[in-house]
Amino acid sequence: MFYREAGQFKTNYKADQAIFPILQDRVGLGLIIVVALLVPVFGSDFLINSFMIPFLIFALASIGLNILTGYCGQLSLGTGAFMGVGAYSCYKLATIFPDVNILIHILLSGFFAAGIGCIFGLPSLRIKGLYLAITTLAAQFFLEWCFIRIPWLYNYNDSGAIEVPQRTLAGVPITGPAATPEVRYYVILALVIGLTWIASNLIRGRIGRSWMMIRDMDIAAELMGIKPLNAKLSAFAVSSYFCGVAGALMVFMWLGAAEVESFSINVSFQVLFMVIIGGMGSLIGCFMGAAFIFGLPIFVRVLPDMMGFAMNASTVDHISRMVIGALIIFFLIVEPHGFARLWQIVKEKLRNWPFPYG
Amino acid sequence: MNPAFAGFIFSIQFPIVESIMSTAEEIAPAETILEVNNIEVIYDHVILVLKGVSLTVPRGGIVAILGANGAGKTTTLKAISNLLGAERGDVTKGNILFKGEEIQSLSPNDLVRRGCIQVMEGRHCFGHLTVEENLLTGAFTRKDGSAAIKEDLEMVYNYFPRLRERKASLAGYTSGGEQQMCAIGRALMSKPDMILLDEPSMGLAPQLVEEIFEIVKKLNSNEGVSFLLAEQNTNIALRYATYGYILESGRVVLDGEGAALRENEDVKEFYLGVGGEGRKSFRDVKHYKRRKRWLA
Amino acid sequence: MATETGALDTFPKFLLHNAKKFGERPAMRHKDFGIWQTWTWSEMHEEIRNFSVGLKALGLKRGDKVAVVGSNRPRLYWSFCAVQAIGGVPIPVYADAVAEEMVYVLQHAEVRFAIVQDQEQVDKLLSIKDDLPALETIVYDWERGLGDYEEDFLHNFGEVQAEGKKQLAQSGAEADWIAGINEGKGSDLSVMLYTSGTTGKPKGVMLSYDNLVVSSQNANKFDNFDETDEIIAYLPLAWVGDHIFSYGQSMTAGYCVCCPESPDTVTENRREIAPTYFFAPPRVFEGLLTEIMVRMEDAGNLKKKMFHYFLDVAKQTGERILNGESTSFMERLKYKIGEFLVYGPLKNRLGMTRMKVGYTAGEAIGPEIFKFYRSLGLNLKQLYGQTEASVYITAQPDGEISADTVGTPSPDVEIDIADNGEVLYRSPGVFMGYYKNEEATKETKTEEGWVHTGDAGFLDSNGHLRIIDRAKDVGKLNNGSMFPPKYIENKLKFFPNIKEAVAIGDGRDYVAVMLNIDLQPVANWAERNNIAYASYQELANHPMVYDMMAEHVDQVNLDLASEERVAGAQIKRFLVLHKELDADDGELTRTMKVRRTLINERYELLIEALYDGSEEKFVETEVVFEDGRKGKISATVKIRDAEVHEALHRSGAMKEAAQ
Amino acid sequence: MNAPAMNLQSGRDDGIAVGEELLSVSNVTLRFGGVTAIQDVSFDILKGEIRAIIGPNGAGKTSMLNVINGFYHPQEGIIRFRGEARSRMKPYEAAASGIARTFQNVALFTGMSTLDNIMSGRSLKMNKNFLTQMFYYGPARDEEIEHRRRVEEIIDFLEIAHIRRQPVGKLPYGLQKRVELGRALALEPDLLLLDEPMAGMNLEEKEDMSRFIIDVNQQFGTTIALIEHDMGVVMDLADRVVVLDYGKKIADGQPADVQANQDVIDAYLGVPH
Repeated sequence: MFYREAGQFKTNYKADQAIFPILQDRVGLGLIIVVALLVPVFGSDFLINSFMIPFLIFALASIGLNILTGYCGQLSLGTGAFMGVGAYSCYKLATIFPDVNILIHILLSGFFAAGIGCIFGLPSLRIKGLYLAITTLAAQFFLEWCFIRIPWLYNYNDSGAIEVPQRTLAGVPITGPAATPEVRYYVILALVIGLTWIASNLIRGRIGRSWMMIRDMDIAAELMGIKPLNAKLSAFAVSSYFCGVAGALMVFMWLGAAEVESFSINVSFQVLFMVIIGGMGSLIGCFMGAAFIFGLPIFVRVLPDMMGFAMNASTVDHISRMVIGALIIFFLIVEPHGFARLWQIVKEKLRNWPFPYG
Repeated sequence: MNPAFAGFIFSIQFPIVESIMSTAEEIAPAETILEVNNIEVIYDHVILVLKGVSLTVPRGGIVAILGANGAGKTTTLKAISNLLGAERGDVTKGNILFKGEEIQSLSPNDLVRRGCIQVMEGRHCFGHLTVEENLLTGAFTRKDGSAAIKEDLEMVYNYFPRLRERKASLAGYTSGGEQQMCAIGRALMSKPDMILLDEPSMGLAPQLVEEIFEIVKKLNSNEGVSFLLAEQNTNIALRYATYGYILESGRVVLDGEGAALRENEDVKEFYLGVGGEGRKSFRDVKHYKRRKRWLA
Repeated sequence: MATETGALDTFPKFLLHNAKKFGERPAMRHKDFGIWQTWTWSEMHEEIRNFSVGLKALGLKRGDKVAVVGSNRPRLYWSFCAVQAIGGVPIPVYADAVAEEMVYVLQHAEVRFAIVQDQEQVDKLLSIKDDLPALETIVYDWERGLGDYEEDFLHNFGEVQAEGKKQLAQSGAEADWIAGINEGKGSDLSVMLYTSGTTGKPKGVMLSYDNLVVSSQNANKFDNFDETDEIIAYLPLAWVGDHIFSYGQSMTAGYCVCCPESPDTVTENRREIAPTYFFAPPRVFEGLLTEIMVRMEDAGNLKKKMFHYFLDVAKQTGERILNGESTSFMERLKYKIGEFLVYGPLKNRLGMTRMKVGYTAGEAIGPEIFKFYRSLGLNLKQLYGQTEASVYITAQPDGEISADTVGTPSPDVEIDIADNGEVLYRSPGVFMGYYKNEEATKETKTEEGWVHTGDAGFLDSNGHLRIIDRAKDVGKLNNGSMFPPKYIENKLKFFPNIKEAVAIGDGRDYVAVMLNIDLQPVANWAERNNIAYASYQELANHPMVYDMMAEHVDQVNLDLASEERVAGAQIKRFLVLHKELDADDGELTRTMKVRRTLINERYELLIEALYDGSEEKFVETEVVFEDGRKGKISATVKIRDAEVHEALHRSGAMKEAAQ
Repeated sequence: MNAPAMNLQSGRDDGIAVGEELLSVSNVTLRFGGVTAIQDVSFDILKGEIRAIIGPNGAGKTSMLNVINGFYHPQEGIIRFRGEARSRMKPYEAAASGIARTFQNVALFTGMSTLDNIMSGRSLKMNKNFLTQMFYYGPARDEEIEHRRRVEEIIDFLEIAHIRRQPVGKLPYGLQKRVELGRALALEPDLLLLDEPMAGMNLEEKEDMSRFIIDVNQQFGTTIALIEHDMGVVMDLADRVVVLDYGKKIADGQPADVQANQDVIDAYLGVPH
């Protein structure tokens, strides 16, 4: 309906290879970014703090996991721990080099996660599928153990938790209690947009193709000259980098403080759900999955209030858990390929409109 | 101007003819075992694969569906055996009758119980089971006791002596031809009245292809099993089939007795590779295509 | 460097001019290797120049005839200009003509050179080479499969260009080439187009540069075409329409011509380009509409309802809005919503979003079809033309559109109606004559330059021309009633289910017709009504299809009964043919016109049966494959009677028509 | 702008003239556990020829291809490629040295489009580093576009332009085989191994595939080794034929001679064709 593609033809490969070759998509993306920029103007602090910020952070983590699982076909259950590596290393960097800007620390902390990710990615050369998932699970437990047992990581705090110091960017506080939600939101938005752009660049180039080749048919990939070691480890590295940055952002710009529970296996599963519900192998899916998994509980909790029911908190919690569980199952039955696929179908329908098929 | 045609073209009203085909009249005479009426299949809600395919298999017949890749042969078989769901396909129009009963709502399993079984393309043997174990899985739906099953196993081995030789080998390690035999043998173990056979000759050596078709013929004449087979190898299929349908782009474009089809000029030209002076050389293929004249 | 002298009176001169004036503007596009490869006017100038000089090096001389055979590909269009630059005469030939058809034209025109598309055409020419002593050189565009052809008179287009480029490196070569162009005059023979004609051998229509240049310029002015327009070239090169639209008008206006990836992808490519100017014979518009309706049949109920609702809205208001008549606010609002939900997307799917002007010509278009497109807000118009007139005889000016006229005389065209009702015209576009056929030239063109169109028609009170039928086709039944075959056939063909119709009746007792079903809608209808069929033949012969046809025939009869002049020409008996009429079998011309005499001979048995009261008839028909080989198909064709209605009073007819 | 000229000739200047030995297999024996898949087989492939390998199912033909491109490592025997004996070679090393292949049952990257599948064949020829890839615009994009151009030539050559953007998983089998051939061609190999390129095809598709194979061989000068069951195809296309049966070589020679060979008739053809 909205798609009017007649007359949009490409006379060179540059235009043909663009991520959004259709004008309407570019307009749509532009609108979304404008809306995202306007959120703090119209939205409440509650919306920003409880939804927008965590949504963006988890979308970033989902992109990380999606690169590994959706694009490279390597199942991982260690996302939470890799996020933790990012968070702890950022904490250490911030305390060791307090004069360096915190944003640089956040971006650097991803590299520590990437390194750790590579190490735990090594078994992927020999084992696949569920077996690999179990080794990443081992990584999760091992790293959790490290976060507790190596007090150096949390500077020997009594609480065992890491706490975020106040830091500024151009004089404006961006971390710590004084940082306003609006400022934190804009910083995160900028980082997430930038990193998503980088992810999309990687995916559509040679490196991304080599990941997908490994995912789809590893023997054929080898015949095309792909070295499995390089492809898989690069996927682990990039994936962990994204998770690491997401972890650092989560602690520094959202939670403000964290202990080992913040990076537990539950987080791994949460991100995995986001990827599955959003759609394997789709960047847009990561955002949709994160919005759904993160937004749904909030919505379910807020709904009775909005409709004027008074319910005690624990009932709401129980109901919301049940509803979310049921919704996830229902959704996966209806559309096992996730929101991304659903969106693709809708888009296809709109492009073919008014005809039922193309 | 034109009062009779004043109705704007949008409202194309096709005449509603009074004698709308009553299915009661159409119910096949006793000798028809399978009847496919006008089925349309859509994949993924958007891709139209079959457009009104109809065909009939007489009891005790060997019927071949021929045509290019992507013409819809496999889809037709899967529509019959109800295996489309797994590929997000739907039969959106038409109906399918097996022994006079509508079978669209039956599961593949129920269908096997009613005597119709499909042997899939690419054979799909259980690679980690032995040949004999594979065959026995075929008897899974039967309730007539182990003695009868034993007897049938013997029968299968008689038809496929090669399988007897290799009965203890893991199916995964047998050759393509043996796997094909194993798959057919496994189907036989369910004591079917009808077997849907998808590409039996695919990837097999010429000698084996002959062998398998000979067995199909024997099973057909000795055991009375009806066959509906989808086949690329038009040459051999038309030698063994009593009747053939040629599918193109999801439509039946030509049908007829096997022998008649073999004589059809277009079939000769486009499917048998026989030109005016015998077989054409593959070296002489041109870079342009002659149009098919099916529809004329 | 290109220097101009004198007037712009030949296409090569226009090329030099455009290369300067529109240097960086796109001149031609071709969907190839996944994108629209684009040549600017200066790049195209270079391509043509190189090729032209290369041709000269191969020995092409002033006055030589050059056959151009193939589909719409840039290199073939360039060939026209490259040949003309040397003073040669291009002769485009229908690419789907079988070898025997081609022999006549190439022999008659004495072509020395042939520029062809691919292996298929090369093979065809090689197979008839012995009959063409004059043919010396063949140049091919696409080299696939031609690698191991050893004939030394075969040349690759690219190599000819390379040779040309090499020669151009020498001093003076370019100046020579330009001098050659400047030698050309407006009165020179520009192109020869063979009209297939419904009877007899093809005739070579000679058109001068003056003919084409003036006609093109007039047409550009008439509809305001300039260098910003884009068209898609998909009609046969050998047809005068394509020569004017894709070559003449492009050269004179400087607009961009887009060549589709292949003949199969025209629809898709048109959607990508969204041409600003679109020409199609009625059958294309019919086909598109049929496809739209068929596809909408598969839509969900709600969507279907919405679709038809808004089409109704369009039917009521669309044309009035297009014609600038007054409409109420509600009407405009509904139309706007319809535009968003239906018309816009539909035009988008058809690739007509940017269309400024669309033309249909060549045949009568069904009024409903015509109105449909106009109601969507598309400025579809009719024109009337001929090869002999360099296309334009009449065209509908903006705002004066109706389905049953073909418009007012085009600029510089005079129209006269002869005593027998035949339409005559005189214009700057009038052809020089038929090649090597003085006699035919004299028959067609009078001393004073008036040309006989062969069509019967009249000018209505608004000065718009109406065409009734081919003058010589209008016959009489034995009872003296008038029998206009095409008039009846067109009425039948306006039904989407009927693809072709042939009416018989001249010198007989009553009118009978032979019909061809249109497979797409009929097959779809069959599916929906659960009618099993295996082949075209079986479907065509199906009793329910006959019932459907009977209803259409009856409608036409009712319609005829309401018109006094033709009430006697109602259809008494009809049959549905077992095969499609086909140009390969000679039953249609390459422009899809029915060849009556041939059909009368071929289907003699069936025609006999139509008049001897038989219920059915067994026939065997020969069919010709594209490569000229023959086969046979046989069938038993049923024959049905149709009800003949009493002629309605004129007043009654008027009343009904007014409703 | 002109249509790019077709230029996919294998670029290596290896000094091997047409007709000289490109690959030789000497006394190769391959065992899996106790099973001998290939037993003491020797043959050679000459530069520029089309070499057919035929034999009954399970004769070891596919194993032979797997040995040649490094999936299996034979226990005995020597393989020489371009005159060099090679030891345990990994498949990606074989690819880098100029050997490409297709699979019997099509091993495409099913989640990717036709275009991306063929692009994947260009991986070896692309070398822009991680950093440029991250920012894409600039060198990475230029490289991508340069290879896109070559890939489009292959798409044009194989006449699969209409499925360029479609995910290959949903394509009909015949087209998948064509895409797979395209992917192999994208490597610009010296030696192309085709494992039953015509399996499951009807006549028309076989004719198309034959045409492509001949064109690849003639236009690009690519040496081709193919396994095929359709004797018509083998007779018409192959310059020489080697016949395997139960892992052993039973015949080797011109197609006509092989076809008349009694051992071959007994083991493979059944009836003389």
